[in-house]
Amino acid sequence: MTFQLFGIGILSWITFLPVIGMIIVLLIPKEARSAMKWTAVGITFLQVVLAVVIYANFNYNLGGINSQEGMQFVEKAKWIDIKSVSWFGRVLIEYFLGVDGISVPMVILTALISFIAVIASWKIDKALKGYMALLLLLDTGMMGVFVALDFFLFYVFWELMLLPMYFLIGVWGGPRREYAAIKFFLYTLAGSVLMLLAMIALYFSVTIIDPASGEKLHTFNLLAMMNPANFEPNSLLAGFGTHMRALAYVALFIGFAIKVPIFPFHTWLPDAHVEAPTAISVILAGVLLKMGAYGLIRISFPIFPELAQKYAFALAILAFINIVYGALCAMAQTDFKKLIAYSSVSHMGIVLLGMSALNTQGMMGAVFQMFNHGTITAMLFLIVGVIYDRAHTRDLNAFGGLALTMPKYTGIMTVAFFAALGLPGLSGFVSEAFSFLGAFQVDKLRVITMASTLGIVLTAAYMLWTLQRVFLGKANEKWSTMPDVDGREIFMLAPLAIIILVLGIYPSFMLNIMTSSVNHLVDLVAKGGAAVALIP
Amino acid sequence: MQDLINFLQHPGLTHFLILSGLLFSFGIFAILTRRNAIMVLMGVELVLNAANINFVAFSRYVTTSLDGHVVAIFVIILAAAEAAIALAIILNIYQNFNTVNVDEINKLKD
Amino acid sequence: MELYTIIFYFFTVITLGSTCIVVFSRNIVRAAFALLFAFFGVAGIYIFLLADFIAVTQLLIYVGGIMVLILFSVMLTSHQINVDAKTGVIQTLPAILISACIGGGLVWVFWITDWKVNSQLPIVETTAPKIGEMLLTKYLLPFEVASVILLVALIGAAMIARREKKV
Amino acid sequence: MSQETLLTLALIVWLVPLVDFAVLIFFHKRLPRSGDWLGTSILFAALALSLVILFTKLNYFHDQTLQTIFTWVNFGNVPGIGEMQIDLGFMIDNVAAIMLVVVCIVSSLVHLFSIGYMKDDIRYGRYFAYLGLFSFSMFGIVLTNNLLLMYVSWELVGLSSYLLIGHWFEKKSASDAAKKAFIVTRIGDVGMFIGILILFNTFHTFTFDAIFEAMKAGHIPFGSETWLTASGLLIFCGAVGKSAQFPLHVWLPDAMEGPTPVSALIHAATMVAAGVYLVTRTFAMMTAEALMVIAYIGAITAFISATIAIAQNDIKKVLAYSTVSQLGYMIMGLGVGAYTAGFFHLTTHAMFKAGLFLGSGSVIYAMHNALHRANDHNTDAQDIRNMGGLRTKMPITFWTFLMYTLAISGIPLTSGFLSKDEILAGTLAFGSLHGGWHWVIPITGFFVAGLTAFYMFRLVILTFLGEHKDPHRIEAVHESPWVMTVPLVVLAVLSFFAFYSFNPIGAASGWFYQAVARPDSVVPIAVAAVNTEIFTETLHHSHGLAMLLSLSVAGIGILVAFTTYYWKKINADTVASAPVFKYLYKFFLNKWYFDEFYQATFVNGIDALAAAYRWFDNVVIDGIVNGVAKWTVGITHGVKHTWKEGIAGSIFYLIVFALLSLFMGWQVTVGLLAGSGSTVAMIECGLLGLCVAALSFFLFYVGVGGFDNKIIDGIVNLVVSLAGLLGLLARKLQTGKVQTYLAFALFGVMVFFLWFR
Repeated sequence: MTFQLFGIGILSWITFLPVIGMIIVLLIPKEARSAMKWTAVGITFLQVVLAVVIYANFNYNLGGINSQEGMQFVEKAKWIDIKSVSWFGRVLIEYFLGVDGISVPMVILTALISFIAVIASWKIDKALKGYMALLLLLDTGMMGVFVALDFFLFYVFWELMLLPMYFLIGVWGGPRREYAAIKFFLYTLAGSVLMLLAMIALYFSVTIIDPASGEKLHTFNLLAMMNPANFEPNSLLAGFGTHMRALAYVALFIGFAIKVPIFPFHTWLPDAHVEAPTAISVILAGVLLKMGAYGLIRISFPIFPELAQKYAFALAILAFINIVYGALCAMAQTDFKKLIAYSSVSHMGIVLLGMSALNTQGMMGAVFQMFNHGTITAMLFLIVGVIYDRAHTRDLNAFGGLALTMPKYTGIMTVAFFAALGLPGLSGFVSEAFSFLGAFQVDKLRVITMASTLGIVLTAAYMLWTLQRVFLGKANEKWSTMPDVDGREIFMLAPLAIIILVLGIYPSFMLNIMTSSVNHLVDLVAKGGAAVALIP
Repeated sequence: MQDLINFLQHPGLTHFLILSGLLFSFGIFAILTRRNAIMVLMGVELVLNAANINFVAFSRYVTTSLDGHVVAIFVIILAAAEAAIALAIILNIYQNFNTVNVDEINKLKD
Repeated sequence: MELYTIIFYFFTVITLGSTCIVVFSRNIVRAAFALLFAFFGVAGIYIFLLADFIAVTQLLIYVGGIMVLILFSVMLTSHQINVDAKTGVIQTLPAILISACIGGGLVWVFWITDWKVNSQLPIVETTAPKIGEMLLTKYLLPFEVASVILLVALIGAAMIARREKKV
Repeated sequence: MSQETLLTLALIVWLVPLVDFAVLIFFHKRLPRSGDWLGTSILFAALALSLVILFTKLNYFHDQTLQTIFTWVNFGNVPGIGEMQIDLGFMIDNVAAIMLVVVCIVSSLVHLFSIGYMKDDIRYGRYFAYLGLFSFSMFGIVLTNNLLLMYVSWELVGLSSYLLIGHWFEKKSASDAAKKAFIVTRIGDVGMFIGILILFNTFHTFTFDAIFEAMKAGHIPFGSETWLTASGLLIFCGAVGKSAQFPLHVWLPDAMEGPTPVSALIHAATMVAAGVYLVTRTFAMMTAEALMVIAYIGAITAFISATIAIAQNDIKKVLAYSTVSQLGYMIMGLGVGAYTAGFFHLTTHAMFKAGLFLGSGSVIYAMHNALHRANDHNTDAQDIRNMGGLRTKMPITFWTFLMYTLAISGIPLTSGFLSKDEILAGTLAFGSLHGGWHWVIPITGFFVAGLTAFYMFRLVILTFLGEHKDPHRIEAVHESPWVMTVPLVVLAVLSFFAFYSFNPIGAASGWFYQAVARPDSVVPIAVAAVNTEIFTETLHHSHGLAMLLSLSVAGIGILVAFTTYYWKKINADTVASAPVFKYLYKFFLNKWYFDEFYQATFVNGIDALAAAYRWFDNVVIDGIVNGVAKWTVGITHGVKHTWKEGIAGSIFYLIVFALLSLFMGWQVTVGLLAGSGSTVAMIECGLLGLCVAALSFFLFYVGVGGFDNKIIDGIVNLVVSLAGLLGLLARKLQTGKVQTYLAFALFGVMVFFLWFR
């Protein structure tokens, strides 16, 4: 069974569907506001359907990572082919899409979060057309990052996502939106520049034989970059563990670290979150943060396996800082959104910790935590959005006793909060536990892992404290007439809650997808590390 | 004399070059002497054409590659842009000073 | 004399003749129309140089575009076409000197230089595809820059021209 | 009945409360009576099933462990390890079957009791839903055969406890208590989690059986016995949190903010006993050292909380500290090696302590109603100083309460006597086996037994006997409705010895002791505790002595209580204000100042740290970011004054320079020496880089700050003036006409032509 429609593969459809939606939205007259919304809803819903199709037809036995045969739903075509460019020969860039067990969860997450974000933007008043168009464009960028297997394409999508985000924060955001938007933009751009450098260095180091013409070509193909044999001898990044490679790895790492965000590159996050409209916060936390970690897993680790091992300890230390520092910062916040933004920092630390373990449990925990953090934090931001819509304030101390006036809301929120603090039975626990499990397995990370478990207590502390401040206690007269959640809000929160619950009880629905790929990746990195051990 | 006749009978590179040289000096003359700004502009166009002929001629007779052609195209592009801008400026000047005579616009002196 | 030579001189005469009218005519409208012929002549010269694409471009852009522009502005800037269509000249003597020097110098240089002429005819029959390829490979950057310049010029021209006169 | 059927029944018992929870939480408003009948009947059905399970298990599968396993997560072919998966499952052994019945009994009775007690509560339906959730989670703890599911259920009971303590969340104290309970127990849970990590890391499995088998085969964590002890103690941390052992006991008394039936169910009988249950489950892997620590923790807890209990006036607080104390007892019992006794005490204690709480609930309910009718909102319905003489008004409550008190004090013919006696005998055996300082444990045990008898009888006397202070109020006090008294009676009956052993002075011959045998230690012999045979032998010798001693201390305790509070021979207030006792009393009344100490150190410490980090994030990191931005903007605008605004940016640049130089120095050095890695050279290069950085910073500082104004500006001004001068000269040549300039330009071109010809 081939997954094509009009000769175009399913991954292209899922990636570019929002662009079609964007064009439709742009063509709709200004007055037809509901038509625009429904178009966006329809398009993103189709995307969700496609994601489900991918999920349902995914072959669990294929590993992917560095072999094209292991990739699924592959689409490959010549994209840019310039016969001779004066100073560096023929350039052949491929349009190369494919998914494996690491990208599928992210694809599903992106589709889901985009869909929910559109629903969450129902009450946008200002320039709805532009908003929806940008949101859909952003969707394409995000999806593209997760399906691209060509570095150049990856980079294009990576940058593509940046612009809509800038405008979405800068135009539709809160009072300090310009500052936040520029901060976000510059931070990310700085990361991109480093990534670009590493990308170009890789390009000039890797050659493959073009099967069509038989000539030796440089390539942006990520899978080719993962094979050490493809590195041209004496090229910039040839060999194992050389200093140039270390530099490239660090450059790439910083590029991704800014997106994750890893301490000390994290300060754009609270600002961006606080100023962004709800739906954008949801996307920011739900998907964008995952791109950094995904980049590390998809690009940095397999291409530089020996350095991934060498710097695993440093990564774990950063993870520890993220976990504890984020949690403590969250504890000191009085702004609801800022608190959750810092909790994201803390939770992404767990992803990093799992990754730094470089073993199956840890890596699986990391990828799964990426997914879970996407759903849980999305839910948290939606919840803040709901309350902000009604009260127009996010000051934690201004509330109190909301459980009395908004019982349904409190119920849903309790699920989200407890998922965030890693309550067993909800998905957050499984991934956290696996990350810790994996990191603990590694001798030199053991102490850090133990120290990081401090984060578990701190998270519980600030989450429950927030819960108490906002929902428990005496009802604040000011909010006594606040309506409970309406149907639309339940509709956007319920799917997330159900996913959180189901994956918490039986995580294998998601873990089975990853198993082969994660094992393959771990094996690859381990072998890379072993190879460097052989070098005297 | 025979040389000259022979030369005239067989048009080659030099012919084109000389043609372009003449065109160029005519253009310069127009630029330097005409009072009307539009006429000045015409002179500029002539100069650019002269240069273009040179490019194409060398491309034809010396290198046989087409680089000269490409450059000529760029020149044409620039000429078009320059004409548009210049004419817009002229219109603007006309609106401000109510004249297009360049010699009357001597604000630079002050 | 071969036909080739005759036609060459024909175009040369058209070009230089019209140029003279452009340069020396006092009537601006006449000068503009003469310029049209001058451009046409140059297009012919291009054909002699086997530059078919350039020739066509010349016709399209100069004859079709720039000329129209010039004519328009002539009409827009003359109070009444009949009355003030003639324009004066300035600093004639130094100008004659300088342009004569430059023209003479150029012709002299062209004449005395021993050009290394490649006697073979270029193999390319139609230049357009080759030029297109070059534009997108070797000259990609200038090409892009040029396109940006055109865009800027377009917007800039519109901006400048539509600015209201300040009282 | 086959094994499969039995397991299926257990599964049903486990899952029906979940169904109960799900139905009630969503639909309680649409069900008649908010669905209380649903929860109660489900729990009674579960009770029936659990009795069937216990009966079948003891009669047909007495020495077997029934297990079922399924794969929860499959890690596939893990590099370096091979196929790996996480199996979860259930098991029913005798301990689990007994515990299941205990939980079912208490839970179902509490459901019944709550129908009366919680009547007219605004969140009546949700209350029953949470009870269902709790029962589900508790059954999970009981039935699991692996550490992971244990941990999952462990946290879930924590959640239900949180929700139920915070049931009246409008009260700040209630929501505070709920939060405190969750966080404090979580601290213990983290320890348990690390313990689990260690075990999984070593054995790649979570199931008890597999772990114990591997240990028996000599496979221990990291091949070190210290790690083995550590893992055991870390697992025990979970028990410390949940069972409110010192030093994490502070949450349990606060948890009394929840409704009283909840206190009976969760904070007296079942959840807090889960810690003890956990220790029984992992008993086999505890080394001698670990057990020693456990015993001491238990003894300390028992002692501290008993001393606190004698000074409390809130009826529930007294019972809470009594619970902590009794839990300490159980833990101590397990620690000294009296495995069966510890678990036995858990069972008997569950009955009579649940009864005590329900009885106190009945009293509070009656007092509350009486006060409510008298329109008195100032008097505390839970303060025993406001009570007295309730015996005549509430006979059923009084007699059942007395029964429980006798049981907890260890009076013969009660279940408490049997179990307590066994523990005390165990401590004596422990003392005689270890000798020396370790006699502290039995001494503490007996001392606490005396204290228990004293404060429990103090409670009974002050509450039920004597005269009531306000004669009008006593008239308004009535016995509680039958839904509340029936559970009291049932539990009182269950506090008789006959249910556990037909011999009123020795439990060892009863079915319970037959069913629950101490498991063999699986740890290496060198670090194992005294083995079962020797221990039992010693225990036999000390049994008589223990009984005698415990009876006498209990008698003394009761006697003192009666002398003081009933016959009033001793004035309690005088004693409390006597010079020696004054401070001691205050110390006990304030619970040894634990809360204050934790508040001052950990809570405030974390708060301060959080505030500091927030400041760091906002000022330093963001300051650097903004400083860099400002600095960069400043550079483009002209550098004057910017260094002051961008001081953080400058410092950042300095640091970046320094780090870069260090890094480059290191890279270069390593590169130059081709990996021989001379440290000296590396440091030299680094220092060089640092110097460069400092120099550049200095230049930056001076250049932007001072240097700039004088010299650079001077040069700039000079150039400007020169240009102006030249301009004046050139002006002569100006006509203002464009073409003139062009002519000049062309002239220049010609000159160049000639020049370069």
